[in-house]
Amino acid sequence: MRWLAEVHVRLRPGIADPEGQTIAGGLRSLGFESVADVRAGKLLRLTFAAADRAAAEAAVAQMCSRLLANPVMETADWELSADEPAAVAVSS
Amino acid sequence: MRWLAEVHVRLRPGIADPEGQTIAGGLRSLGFESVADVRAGKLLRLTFAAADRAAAEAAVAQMCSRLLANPVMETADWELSADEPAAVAVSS
Amino acid sequence: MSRSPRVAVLVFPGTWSERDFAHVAGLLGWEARLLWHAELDLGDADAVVLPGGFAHGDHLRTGAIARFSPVMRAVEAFAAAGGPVLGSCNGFQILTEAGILPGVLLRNDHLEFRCDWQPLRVERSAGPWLGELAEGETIRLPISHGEGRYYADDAVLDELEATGRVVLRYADPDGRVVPDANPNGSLRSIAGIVNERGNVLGLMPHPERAAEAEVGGTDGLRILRALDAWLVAQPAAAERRL
Amino acid sequence: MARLTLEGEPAPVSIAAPAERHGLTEAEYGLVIEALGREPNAVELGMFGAMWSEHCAYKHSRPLLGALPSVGSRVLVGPGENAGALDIGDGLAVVFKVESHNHPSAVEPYQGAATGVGGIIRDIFTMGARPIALLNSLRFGPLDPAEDASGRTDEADAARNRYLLGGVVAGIAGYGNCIGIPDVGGEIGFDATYNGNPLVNAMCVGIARQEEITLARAAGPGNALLLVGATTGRDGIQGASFASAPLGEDRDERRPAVQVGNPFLEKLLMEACLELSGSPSVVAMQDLGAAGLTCALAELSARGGCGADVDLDLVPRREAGMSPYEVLLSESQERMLLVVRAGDEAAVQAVFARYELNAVVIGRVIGEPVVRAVAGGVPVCEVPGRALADDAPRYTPPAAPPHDLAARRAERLDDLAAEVPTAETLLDLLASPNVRSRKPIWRRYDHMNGTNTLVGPGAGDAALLRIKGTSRAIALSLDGPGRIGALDPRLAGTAAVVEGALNVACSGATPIGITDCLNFASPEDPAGYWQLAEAVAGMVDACRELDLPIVSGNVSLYNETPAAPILPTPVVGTVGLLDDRSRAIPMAWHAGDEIWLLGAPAWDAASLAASELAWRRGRFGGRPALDLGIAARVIALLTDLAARELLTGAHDVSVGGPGVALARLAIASGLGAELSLPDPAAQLPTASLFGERGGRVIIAARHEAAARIGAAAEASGVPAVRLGLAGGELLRLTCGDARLTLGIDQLVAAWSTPF
Ligand SMILES: Nc1ncnc2c1ncn2[C@@H]1O[C@H](COP(=O)(O)OP(=O)(O)O)[C@@H](O)[C@H]1O
Ligand SMILES: [Mg+2]
Repeated sequence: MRWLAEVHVRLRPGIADPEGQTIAGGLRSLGFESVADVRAGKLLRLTFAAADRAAAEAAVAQMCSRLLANPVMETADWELSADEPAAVAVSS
Repeated sequence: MRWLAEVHVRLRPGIADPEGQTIAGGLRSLGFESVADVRAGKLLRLTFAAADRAAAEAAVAQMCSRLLANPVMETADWELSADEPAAVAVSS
Repeated sequence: MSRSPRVAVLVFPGTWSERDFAHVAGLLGWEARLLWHAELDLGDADAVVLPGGFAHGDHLRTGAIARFSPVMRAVEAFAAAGGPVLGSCNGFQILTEAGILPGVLLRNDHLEFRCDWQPLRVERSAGPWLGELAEGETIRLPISHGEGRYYADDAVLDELEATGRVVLRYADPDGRVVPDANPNGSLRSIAGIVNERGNVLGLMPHPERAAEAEVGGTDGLRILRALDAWLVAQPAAAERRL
Repeated sequence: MARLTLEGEPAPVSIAAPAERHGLTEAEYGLVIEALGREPNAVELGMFGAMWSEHCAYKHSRPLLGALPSVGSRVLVGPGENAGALDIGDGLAVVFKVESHNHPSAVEPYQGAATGVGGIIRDIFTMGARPIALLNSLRFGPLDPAEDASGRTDEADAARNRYLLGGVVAGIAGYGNCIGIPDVGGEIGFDATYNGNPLVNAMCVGIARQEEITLARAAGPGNALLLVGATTGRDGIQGASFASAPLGEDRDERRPAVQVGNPFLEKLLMEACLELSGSPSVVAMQDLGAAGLTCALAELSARGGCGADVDLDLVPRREAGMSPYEVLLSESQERMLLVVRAGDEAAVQAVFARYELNAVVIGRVIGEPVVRAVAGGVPVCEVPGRALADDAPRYTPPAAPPHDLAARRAERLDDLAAEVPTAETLLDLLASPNVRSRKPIWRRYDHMNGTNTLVGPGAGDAALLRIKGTSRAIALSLDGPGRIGALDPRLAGTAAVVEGALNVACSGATPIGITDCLNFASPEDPAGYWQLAEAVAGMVDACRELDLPIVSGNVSLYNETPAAPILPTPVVGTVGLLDDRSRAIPMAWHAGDEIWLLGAPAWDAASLAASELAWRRGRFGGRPALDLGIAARVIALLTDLAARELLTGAHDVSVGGPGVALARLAIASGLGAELSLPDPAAQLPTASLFGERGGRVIIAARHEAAARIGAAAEASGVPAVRLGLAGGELLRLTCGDARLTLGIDQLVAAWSTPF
């Protein structure tokens, strides 16, 4: 069956994030002074097939560790859900 | 009080996503042949202050429409949560 | 070794400076071979160059997908056996993603692409690529990148320093390593490093763009030309077959 | 023939509403029926709507363009192909063209600019030439209301303009840097008329072996039509008609889906196509741009005098459920159509396969001169290629100068001209957005890739690139005429050509040909059409006088917002040839050099008309002028002096006049000078120092050469005045009572004002 994984790739805490800082600055200058911090990361929406949830979980875990995140500076977490045909049409 | 918003910035359906295509190709060539599609987006983690949840919701909605997402190509959705001091430490 | 060096210049989908390396190889009288990333075998190469460019469009992360190219297995073995490897710009990024060199190259701190001539302080003058440079001298090479901010954790950085593996630092025209001279926010102003054995050099600048006075300088030629002398001093290198 | 109908499509239409929808007038709809001998079906109507749009059909400009000289001994390929080509010797050709992407950049600046660059690069390698350089010419509204003396820019406009500038520059950098073609030059200008309607003109230059030049002409019935590159999505449908109407408030509904550029894919496409150029298996190549597959099929057929028969089901899709209409009109980027010799399909496909690119045979060339497509086995269109590509109506609408032009031209600037300027006057000009250093912008472009760049951005009036394997170099410039168009569009056309030629001549090269991009407002407004016609006439004047062919170009009309039409903006790309690049001339002077000004004297108030100084003072009138005959002689003289190695430096006089030109030389050389303008200049010091009359150049020479330069100038009828000597820490300018003394550091500080 088809699965949808929303993978969040985040910069490790403590690593400088100039993009996040720039966005925070932009927000403050637009009047959102209460913005204390912004961290920028990647959002990857994967559509793929796997026999069952366990297999799907394992696949995503592997995709993250092998390619999607670089452990030197990133971490990854994700949400997995069974994929509706409708969603496929949209995503493709 | 302090709030944490995880903003997901996504390309609108139908807009070409070269990065997503490349990542999908990369995953397939790594042996994850079942990957049908990848869409790449941004993950923005905002820490900010607002009086209550309603005010926080309104602020995020405005930040998205005014800066975080480019309406011509992107949409934004988010999850809002009250921010624990601990989380702040991590995020900053 | 009397014959001219045989150099394999790798070509990944989206890299471009292989063409400029090939041009300089011509000036040096090298036998340069452009090798497509899908190849499995480096042949009888004496040295390997990973060029600059945007392999796979720099999508996901620079070098993230290219590191899995079939040819990279041969490069790993070649490097491990002490063969001379040079990775410039995108080539450096690929070497770090592949774990052949430590650390990673992140987006420039000012978030902009930057193309300019950049003074560099030479911290070490040994090995296949640095032999013609003098320790402490200031050279000029072009930089041209959007993601050149070198990052590694403190332990790694300290070890690099302690073992003399930081070979090039961004500097001002007088060779002073000062924050204002750092074009991308690299930690400790690192522009180039080598591996433990010193046979693998990764640097963000483009030596192949500084090989003729006509185009602005020749310090890059001194880096690439050093290979000839080094190979002569290493009979083993000529025999090496992988 | 029987009228076509098809499933999944609206039933065949009759007149009005749908015709409206595709931007065709009822009269044009009538012409469509004539061309077909029947009513078009919905798909065919869409094809005509796109192909007969101003953007594709040049309905209002083609009659004018016909007057542009396009022949010459070096011309290998003139207008009509994807790009023009000139003979540069050694069996090589320089292939070049400029194209606009104004409307898409107004909507989404990053992708608009990026896909503009991608499109012009495709035009070059489609010809079998390897692209070696990019240039770009940009126009934006003011970035700061305080910079707009006309008071038409508020903070909201300025904020939008800053956003557009940032996005456009990032888009140009993003595409060019990734694909690996150096961006070596161009220009940026600011004026309130570009508020909300920026101009993004991109030029690409390539080098080809003459025998490998590939044309876009289908031939040989039975040959395969190979669609290569990106998959097809709903991108940019109706982009052509979008670019053929003003940017209105209703922008949003009419807006086609934003096209996203993929420079990585185009890099692979480029390498594969170049590997095939010159191969007998490839009969023709055509990129897919405006109006997508429809335009490519129509142009290939029309140019080749044959036809095409394609099966749309074979087109690789990115999106599900696309209609035949959408497939035929999609403007998805990074696609090419090749005509491949029957039997060689597999061999050609193998090349693309190595680069991991789609390459699908979607149909065949046919003898009958029609474009025919089937979908799901059902015919969806059958249209004569010529009807689509060539038979759009041509219009010569009424033309009339803007009602207020006479009044504006009558304005006298004598008071301004007579003012005694100070050092502050010069520093203020140096810091102006239209003058200040562009380095913050061009350092974001890779300008060294390919190691051919001898003179890059900021270092000269023209970029200079070596041709490896020869002693030659080519000089490149992309330039517009500033604000002259506001007061005299005809002169603007002339001045644009003159400035381009002068720019390349300043590097010692001989101008050999040009490409042009005509950015104008609506031709349906008599003033708009008059401006276009005048500018073209002015370009014709200059091309004749300078004996320069125009081998390619582009027209972008309807550049206006509800607020205002843009300044008439003809942009000219000039190519110069330097046979012996060791004789190139730098933009610099050296201690002890004699400094001269060559060209028609301009010591009169009118020389301030349309100048940066006048604009900054809110003086928008006057009568600009230019002596074309003398300008032509100056250009010839420069080339001659360079060849005789009599010059140590040169720089043309443009924005900011002689004052700014001299300051720029001092900055570039890090060296001052002691200079004074001749007596006739003394009465009107502001006009003499900061007037912008074209066709003038500052030269530097060793003392020993000065005499021979004077003689050569005299012999060729070029007025020449000696201004003084270079040297010292200070730039000293004297003109009558005006005595300006500035330190190099002062000049640098003002000129380095950030954006
Ligand atoms: N202003 C102009 N001057 C000269 N030639 C022009 C001009 N505008 C367009 N052309 C020529 O008309 C042809 C069609 O132009 P265009 O539609 O921009 O080409 P493309 O289909 O490659 O985008 C090209 O050969 C182009 O060089
Ligand atoms: Mg074209």
